Amino acid sequence: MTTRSAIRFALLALAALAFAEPSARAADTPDPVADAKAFQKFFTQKFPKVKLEDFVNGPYSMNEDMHRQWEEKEQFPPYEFALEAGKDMFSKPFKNGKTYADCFPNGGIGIRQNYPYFDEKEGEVVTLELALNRCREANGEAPVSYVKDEMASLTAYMAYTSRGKPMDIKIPNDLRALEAYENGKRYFYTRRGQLNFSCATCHVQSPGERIRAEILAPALGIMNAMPIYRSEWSGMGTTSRRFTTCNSQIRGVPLNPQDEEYRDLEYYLSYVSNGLPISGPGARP
Amino acid sequence: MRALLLISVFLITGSAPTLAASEGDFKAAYAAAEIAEKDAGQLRNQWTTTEAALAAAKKAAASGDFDQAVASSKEAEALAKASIFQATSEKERWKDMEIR
Amino acid sequence: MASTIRVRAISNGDTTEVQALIQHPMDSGFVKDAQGQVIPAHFIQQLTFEHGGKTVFVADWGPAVSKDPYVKFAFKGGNKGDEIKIGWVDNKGASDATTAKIQ
Amino acid sequence: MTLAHPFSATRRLILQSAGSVALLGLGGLSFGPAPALAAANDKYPEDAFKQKSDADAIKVLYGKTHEASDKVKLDAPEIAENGAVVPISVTTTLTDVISISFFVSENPNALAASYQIPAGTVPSVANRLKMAKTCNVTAIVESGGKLYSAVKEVKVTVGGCGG
Repeated sequence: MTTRSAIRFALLALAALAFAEPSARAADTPDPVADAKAFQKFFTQKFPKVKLEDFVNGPYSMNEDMHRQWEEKEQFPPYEFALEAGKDMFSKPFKNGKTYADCFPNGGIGIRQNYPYFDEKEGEVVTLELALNRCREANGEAPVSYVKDEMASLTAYMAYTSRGKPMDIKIPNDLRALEAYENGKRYFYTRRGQLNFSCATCHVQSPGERIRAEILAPALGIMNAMPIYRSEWSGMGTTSRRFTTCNSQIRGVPLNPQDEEYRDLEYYLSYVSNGLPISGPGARP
Repeated sequence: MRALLLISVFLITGSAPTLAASEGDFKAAYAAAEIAEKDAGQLRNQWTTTEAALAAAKKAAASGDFDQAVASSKEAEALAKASIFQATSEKERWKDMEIR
Repeated sequence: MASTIRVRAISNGDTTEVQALIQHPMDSGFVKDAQGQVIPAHFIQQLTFEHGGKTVFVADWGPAVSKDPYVKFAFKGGNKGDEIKIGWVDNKGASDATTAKIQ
Repeated sequence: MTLAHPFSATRRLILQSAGSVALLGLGGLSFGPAPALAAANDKYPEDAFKQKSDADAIKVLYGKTHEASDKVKLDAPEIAENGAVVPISVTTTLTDVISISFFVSENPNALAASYQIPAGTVPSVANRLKMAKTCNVTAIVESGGKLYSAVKEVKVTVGGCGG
């Protein structure tokens, strides 16, 4: 909990500073609304030709040749099987007769755009993947791995039912929610691993450029396509799998899937992409 | 005859001036590296290459090659310290990259 | 268990466009798994499409066809509601077959 | 079951068993895979798939030489997004085509896929192939007893940051 208390202390100190010295730079007091506006402006200015809602297609919105390859793949996308498996799992009741639909508002259909949300009772960010495993545990079932196919199929189906709906992440007015948001932003911009990259190094400074054969996706809308079927993995990848593999690729030891910092990171990244349509499950190189 | 042998052994290993590292040297170097890696763990900023170096050290020690084991331990310690420096220096520097 | 073959056959004019996606590992026998063991070759060798008792398309595949293989072709003389029979056989002798209606 | 309603009991029994038979029948239909479809006229070109180079594979598969033709349109990406899934398709205006094949020159075995095109089937195929590394992809179309070809280089590299 050291980072959380450190952040809380920093926030309090900043708040105090702000009172004492009103001219404190606006950026220091966390203002998610301004962040989101600045974030989206940055990308629309950097890529004037890309429509706002196209950013959710990641690398395919950055390169014409790739876009064509993608369109062809989308005719019969490789995530078709995961989608089908997810649909079956969603309707198959647990041993106690309940199903996932009982754990989620609106039966879990068309709600993906509200995840992750800040759970004020627990005082933490709850992502779709965490909620699914909590639902399983609440119904006496063993939780599934966050990086394997079952979780990917479930989130693929739930994302599919929300396709096209704008991302709609809310930050309740609760200091802990602001703190989680700030913690996610800090993680996003912090350099790590022996290659000394932060998420921003690739996804803010050089989207559209190549890293070996792959075109880097813009950070804007990067969560909207989750979970993704990656040809590289020739299989489905959940958000947890994407975060942990990204860490190890830059030679940083990954945290555990659904670690608090990863959830905060997803909270931040989803919030600043508010308004962009859900396009999951996605197919990626 | 024995002296001749001893000298030739030194010449062959080419490590005439320094004595071959002993298990004790390895244990000390490895412990230092482990402490540094734990500190990096506290800051939740370990590197995979540090872990690889620690493993290499242990493997070399197991096969009795303490020179290599000490070298790998030292490398691991250096990597761990670098990751600590990275974490501490990034505490504030991340704001420079932030989109405002 | 659900069929491993997903087919979409759409008729426009006198040609019917057929797309198929098949769930199969298509292991080439050149890949090693995490423990360094070679994964033995396991791939679909022949995929056959039949319409009206006549073979309209045959695919002879090697290990270089991608995992969860996809193929698209078109043929003349099919009309809405007709049935297409699809079947595959792999190098281990396993097989699966299904039928699909032309939309 | 009490004796008092022997009739209804037996009736129910019959209904149940009838029900299960029907189910079984149905089951037989949908569960058991239908016998593999009759293999097409000629058999699986086993040894062509074993050849290493595309020249040998073409010789073994067709036994003739091929000539480039602009009537064969090969569509493949300039840079493959991933060597494991490379979308490649070919279409041709040539007539009475009976077979289309794809060769990836630097793969362990060049012949990747071969398609038999019976009369009445449009001579065009799209599929997704694996490519070991950057190399030439050749599409061969057999029409009127002759071989026509198109070649395109596709760049393939390992993606990602590397570990």
